[in-house]
Amino acid sequence: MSKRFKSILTPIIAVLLGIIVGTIIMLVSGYNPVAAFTALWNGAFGEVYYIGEVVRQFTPYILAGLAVAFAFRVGLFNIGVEGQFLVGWLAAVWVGVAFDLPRVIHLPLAILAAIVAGALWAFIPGLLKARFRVHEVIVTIMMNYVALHVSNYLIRNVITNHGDNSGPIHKSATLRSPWLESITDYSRLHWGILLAIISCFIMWFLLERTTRGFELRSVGFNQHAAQYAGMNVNKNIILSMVISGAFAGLAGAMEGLGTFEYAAVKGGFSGVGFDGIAVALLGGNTALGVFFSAILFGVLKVGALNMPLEAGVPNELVDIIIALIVFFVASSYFIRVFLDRISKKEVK
Amino acid sequence: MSLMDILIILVPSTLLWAAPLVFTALGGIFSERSGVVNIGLEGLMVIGAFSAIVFNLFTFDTFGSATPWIALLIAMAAGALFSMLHAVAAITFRADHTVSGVAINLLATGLTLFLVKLIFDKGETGIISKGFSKIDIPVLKDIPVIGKIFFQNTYWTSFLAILVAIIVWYIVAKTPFGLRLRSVGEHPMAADTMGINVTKMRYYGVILSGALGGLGGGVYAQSITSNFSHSTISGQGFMALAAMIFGKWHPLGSLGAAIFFGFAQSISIIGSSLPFLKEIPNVYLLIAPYVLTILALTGFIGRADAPKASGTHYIKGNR
Amino acid sequence: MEYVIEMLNIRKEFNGFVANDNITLQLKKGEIHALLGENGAGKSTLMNVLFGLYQPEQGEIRVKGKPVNIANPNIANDLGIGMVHQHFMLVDTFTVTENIILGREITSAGKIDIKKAEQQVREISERYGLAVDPQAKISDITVGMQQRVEILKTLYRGAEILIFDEPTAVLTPQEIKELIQIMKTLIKEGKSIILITHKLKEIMEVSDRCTVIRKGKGIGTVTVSETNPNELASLMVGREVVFKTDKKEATPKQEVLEIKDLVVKDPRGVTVVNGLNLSVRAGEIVGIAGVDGNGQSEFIEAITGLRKAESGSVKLNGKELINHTPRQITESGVAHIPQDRHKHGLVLNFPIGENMVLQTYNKRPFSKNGILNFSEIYKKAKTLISEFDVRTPSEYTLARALSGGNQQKAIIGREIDRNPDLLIAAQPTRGLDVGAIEFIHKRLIEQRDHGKGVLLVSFELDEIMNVSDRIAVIYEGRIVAIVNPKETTEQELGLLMAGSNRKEAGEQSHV
Amino acid sequence: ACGKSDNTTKEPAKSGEKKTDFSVAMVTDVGGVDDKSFNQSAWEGLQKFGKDNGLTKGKGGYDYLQSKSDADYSTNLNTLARQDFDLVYGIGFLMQAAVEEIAKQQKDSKFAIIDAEVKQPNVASVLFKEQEAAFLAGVAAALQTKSNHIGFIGGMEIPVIERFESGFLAGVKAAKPEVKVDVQYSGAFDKAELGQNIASKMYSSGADVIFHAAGGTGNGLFKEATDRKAKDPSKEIWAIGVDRDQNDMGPDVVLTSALKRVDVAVQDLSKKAMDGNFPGGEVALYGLSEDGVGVAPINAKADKKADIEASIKDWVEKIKSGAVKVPGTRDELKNFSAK
Ligand SMILES: Nc1ncnc2c1ncn2[C@@H]1O[C@H](COP(=O)(O)OP(=O)(O)OP(=O)(O)O)[C@@H](O)[C@H]1O
Ligand SMILES: Nc1ncnc2c1ncn2[C@@H]1O[C@H](COP(=O)(O)OP(=O)(O)OP(=O)(O)O)[C@@H](O)[C@H]1O
Ligand SMILES: [Mg+2]
Ligand SMILES: [Mg+2]
Repeated sequence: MSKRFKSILTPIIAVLLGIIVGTIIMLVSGYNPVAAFTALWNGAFGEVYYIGEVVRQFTPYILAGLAVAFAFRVGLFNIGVEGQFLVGWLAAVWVGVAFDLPRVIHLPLAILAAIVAGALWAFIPGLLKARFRVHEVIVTIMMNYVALHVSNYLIRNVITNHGDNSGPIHKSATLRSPWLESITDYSRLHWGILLAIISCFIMWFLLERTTRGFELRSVGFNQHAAQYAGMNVNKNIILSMVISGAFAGLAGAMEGLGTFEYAAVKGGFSGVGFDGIAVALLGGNTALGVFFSAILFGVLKVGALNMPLEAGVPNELVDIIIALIVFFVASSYFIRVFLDRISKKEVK
Repeated sequence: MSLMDILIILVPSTLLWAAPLVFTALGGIFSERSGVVNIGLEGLMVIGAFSAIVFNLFTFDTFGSATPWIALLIAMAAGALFSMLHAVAAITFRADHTVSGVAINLLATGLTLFLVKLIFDKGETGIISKGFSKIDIPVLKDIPVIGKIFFQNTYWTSFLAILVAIIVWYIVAKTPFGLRLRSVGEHPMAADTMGINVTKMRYYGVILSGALGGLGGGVYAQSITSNFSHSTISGQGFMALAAMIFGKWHPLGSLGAAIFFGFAQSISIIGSSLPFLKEIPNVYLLIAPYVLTILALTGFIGRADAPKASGTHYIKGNR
Repeated sequence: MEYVIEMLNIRKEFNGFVANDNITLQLKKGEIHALLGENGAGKSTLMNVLFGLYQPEQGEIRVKGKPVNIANPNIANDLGIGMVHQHFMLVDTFTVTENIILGREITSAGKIDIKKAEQQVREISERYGLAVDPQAKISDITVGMQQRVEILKTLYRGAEILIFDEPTAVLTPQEIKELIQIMKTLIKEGKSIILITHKLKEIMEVSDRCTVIRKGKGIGTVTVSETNPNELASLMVGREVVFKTDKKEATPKQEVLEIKDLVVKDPRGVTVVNGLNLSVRAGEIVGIAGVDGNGQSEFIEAITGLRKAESGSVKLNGKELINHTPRQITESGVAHIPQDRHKHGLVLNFPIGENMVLQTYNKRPFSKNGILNFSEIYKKAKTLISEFDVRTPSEYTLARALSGGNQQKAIIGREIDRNPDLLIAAQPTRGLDVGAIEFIHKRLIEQRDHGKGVLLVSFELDEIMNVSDRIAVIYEGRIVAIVNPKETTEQELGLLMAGSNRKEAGEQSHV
Repeated sequence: ACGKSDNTTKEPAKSGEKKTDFSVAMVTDVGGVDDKSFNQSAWEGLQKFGKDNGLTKGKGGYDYLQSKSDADYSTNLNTLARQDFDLVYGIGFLMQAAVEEIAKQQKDSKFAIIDAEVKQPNVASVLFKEQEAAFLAGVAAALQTKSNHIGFIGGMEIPVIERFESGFLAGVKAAKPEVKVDVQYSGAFDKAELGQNIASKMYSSGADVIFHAAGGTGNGLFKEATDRKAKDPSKEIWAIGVDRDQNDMGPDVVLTSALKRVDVAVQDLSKKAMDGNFPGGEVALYGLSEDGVGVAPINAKADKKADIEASIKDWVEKIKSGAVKVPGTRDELKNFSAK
């Protein structure tokens, strides 16, 4: 077995193991696993509508995953993606409702607003980390709550007059298109998926191919060596948080300009930012990995919605399976040891 | 409101809010001091809250007023058991600690809600008939001024939290177990050469974090929500993580940090009744606890260093 | 013949790589037995086997004639075997006492009885002449004291057989002297010692017998009184070795580096460089001699921009550089071989090739318009690797996987290649074998001959004496004397480093 | 719990006889069907409707889908429409946009939205006059209070909750103008600790009756009230529940609850739709007159029970007759006068 083959096989085995354990749980608790997985499959791929919804679902997952992954690569743990995502969402919608411009200006402007908002929100923990060595984990957790309350306040008091919903954005700012709707039978699929794919490429290119990426990676692995080599450690810490936040803000634009086309007051977090952590880690914090793990998440999440209706299985089961997959991928050491054993036997 | 009135309200509610965070943060300390990063605290609280409530609901008839306390033991056991998953993954299977912790969080939420649906055939449990309720501490409550502020209308669990924090401090700082635990988190190879079983110590650390995280969840559910649903534990585990870091991985520091969080939360609620704060928009009060925390960190706390080997794997024979 | 330890035909593999191949080592009671070999020969591995950290694939270990199975360090401890590791096994945040008692705590009622433990530590330290402060934190004490703590750890556990793995690599001459004294005391107290060192002089001075291994194979055991350093060296390397590095007379020219009244504080805010004055000229090597902890590290960090200086002036070719950024300083023509290669010198998780452009990644041809050109980077890496004899499977291998000596050669290659006016080398040969040391010394002298200024900081007096053209003695953050290596002796230097003034030192050393 | 997926389709309905092939389903918000609030109430209504008409749970009968995030509303509504349910409910104002969008796409399906208005020919909007229920709760609170000091805990500041607040304040003012009301919003529907904290502050500062319109945050109110009562049974401590009869949350302290009979509305509307009278494009307003809102029975332990009941009866008449119009916003409240 080649090393490359093994590294592809490992996550696949992890996914299978997750599904197997999920099946066992269903059997033990008296549900019909075949029906459940059929329902899951139908709920994700059964109709072109659902395929559209799956893509729609994983679009923000890709970006949130990139946000977490990017910070990780520079040695920072951005738990604040959720908050940056919320402010990005709000900023995009704000621009979307407040102006009436030609589409070529309006849409990019709204997207830009989301990116800037997310970046600014992440700038604060970055700055505090660089300047005062304040642990970014605490600050980003706190910033999530601040984002939630502040954006609710802005929706109620600034964007609307005591309303709970911004109202729909102008059509000139939407990411959706009639054509995408028509080919997917009215799903909410939108052009954001292209932005997400481009972002994957940007992340890869930036980190692996540019001098800036070289610096960021150096800082991520060894701050002392980076300083010795003449890199500005603090600047790179702030920059990495800002870029991470920009991805998160863009993820917010996916919701604000694509999925929802509005922003409403929220009783709690959307969960996208936190799912982004799992997506990033599952994807090994690389652009390509994030892309694939986001797809997996999207399929499972959308497919799960169909399980209670079609198979009578609580959709929490899918959460369990997702958790198990993350768990097995994390523990893939034992899968690799297992594969090594097999390949050794093969040789003999 | 007079200052006295404010304190009478502020102190018990601060402690009530802080207690679950204290337990959980102390759990985090055990784990991280042994070198295993534990962001699964949230999930461990979920497990604790779930098992305490379910146990309480089913056995109240048997155990009567002792139920909540026994339920806490059950919550601890459940948390400890659940944390074994993290231990196995992060220690034996060399999983990235953060990834494994995230899996713990996802799994706990999914599994408990799944079980709630399975057991109760609906999305949340009923209300427990006996949780932790307000008490006046005998004798102490009669101390002038202090008694009224600290020992009246308060909760046993608040004092339990403070007591446990002191015990944990004692264990970590003063006993052979604590010394070994810390050595494993700082320099596992050195510990190994001194004949300390690194793997075993780390398992202990993680399992204790599970027990205390479960305790935190059990206390929260039984003293505040009285039932279990998807929203029972929503972010408290992360706040506990923050308290642990804020407290610089020190038991008493984390106690202080958790109390600070509770204080910030309570003051923002009291704030709306204070004459000079009455006019400011609600949003400022809502974000006050979080902003205060950030300011406090920036202002006087500054950098904190995690145990040196936390997040790393100890593989014998590697350097 | 009574052997306390016999390691017979030991074989140890790491994933197919044979680190120890059929090695035999027999230790007599009451002897100091040296173990000699190049970097990577397998010395530490053999000792780790003895200490129970590794399990051998083959071979037998006997303690006092009885075959034993040392499955873990606890068993080794019980058998009376103690080890002072090459890389110290100390918990930085613990006190001396805590480190010593770890795993064998003295308790009363479940609590560590720290008072009693400190008392015991004091007693042992007095008995063997190992001065330590039981209450000091490890991170606050000198390397020499840390090593005494390591020794105390073994004695506290009642070790009869002590293994010292390269104990002198990190010590100052004074500390080495003290250590040798300590070893002699230990022998007198009935202990037996295995000593690993690269320094032949030390072997000649203290040990009774010496076992030599080369590339994992046992070469043989010689009685020290019947051999000489040259024989040992050729046994070890398998060829003749030249010791004294040949060099021409220096022809110093203009001043490259001029430091005036430099003041620097350490992280705790203590002033450790206190009005230091020094100049280095083009075409000369200035060696800084001094006992560790006299401000050397902070001094180097300050002039390379890694640490803020409080006041003073640092001029390179007449241009003021004080408190400039590391990049500005590098780009004005300073190269720096850092003291801690793992902390500062390398990004261990990068391929060695990318480490070769750690400072120059943003310059042409490695980067164009902000985009890296990997083929140029690896082309450069390849040249440097062959030019500086860095032994690595390929330029894509992670720096982490290289041995210390090869990591060091890579750093030196990178720094010299930048063609600096001033080369600062801090502890460039620490922990390296004679072959590697020889190579590095040659390179430093070559730089000098090309008209560069070289500033060498080392705790190794031999190195300072051999390589430098001028020696500046640093004491308590100041240069207290400048001497000519040809006109001084080790004794005189040693005394100067200990703080006596020039005149006294001169007189005393001639008595 | 074995064979769950089967008994939905195979087992024949126990109660009632299958009279119709009408089918109806609902999409809950993130709270799920057991939020002890309007999702639960709606589901109860749907179940009752189903049983009364001999429907079975599942496809072709009655069912629900739970949303796990805001993004799921649309998918869930669409799924149900695609599964050919005749009528699909979106429960909660959060679903407004999603219902509007799906209704436009699935023109042949019928939809209903609770708590919001969607102007589409195939959507019936169900709104409640929460202020009327809250008004009665306010009357009860004002009559029961001994300290002339009561409290209101809101969840998030959104129009529905504003209706509760305005109605409640109006009720208090109408019954006993001198009573002081503390109003505080927790900013969340799921933070019991905030509810408890706010309740504690209000009780400590002298309030003896507190009304909440804060979902799960309200759990904290009941916890605090029960605790205080248990500690000192002689104390006047009352809490008022919301949406459904929350007496079970604290039998000793729940004075009454402001009811919002989503179940009634759901049954009513489903019946209409089944009979071919679906009020598409219209707003169905449920107030006291329609039995859509009301108050739960007054706690028997309340000493003012009789007074309260009498007074409430009185006010119900006045409201039903239109003599009193209960304010639904803060602005209307300013101009409100009961006389
Ligand atoms: N943990 C390990 N895994 C794999 N290979 C190892 C390991 N430890 C040592 N080796 C291999 O064994 C060889 C011997 O290493 P060892 O550390 O014993 O050398 P040494 O003689 O102590 O060298 P030095 O003088 O540098 O201390 C090394 O060259 C290395 O290739
Ligand atoms: N875990 C490991 N796996 C594989 N090889 C290893 C491992 N640890 C060490 N080695 C190998 O051991 C060799 C020597 O390493 P070692 O650290 O002993 O070098 P060294 O010269 O003693 O370095 P230092 O001066 O830093 O002590 C290297 O070639 C490296 O490849
Ligand atoms: Mg060695
Ligand atoms: Mg070495």
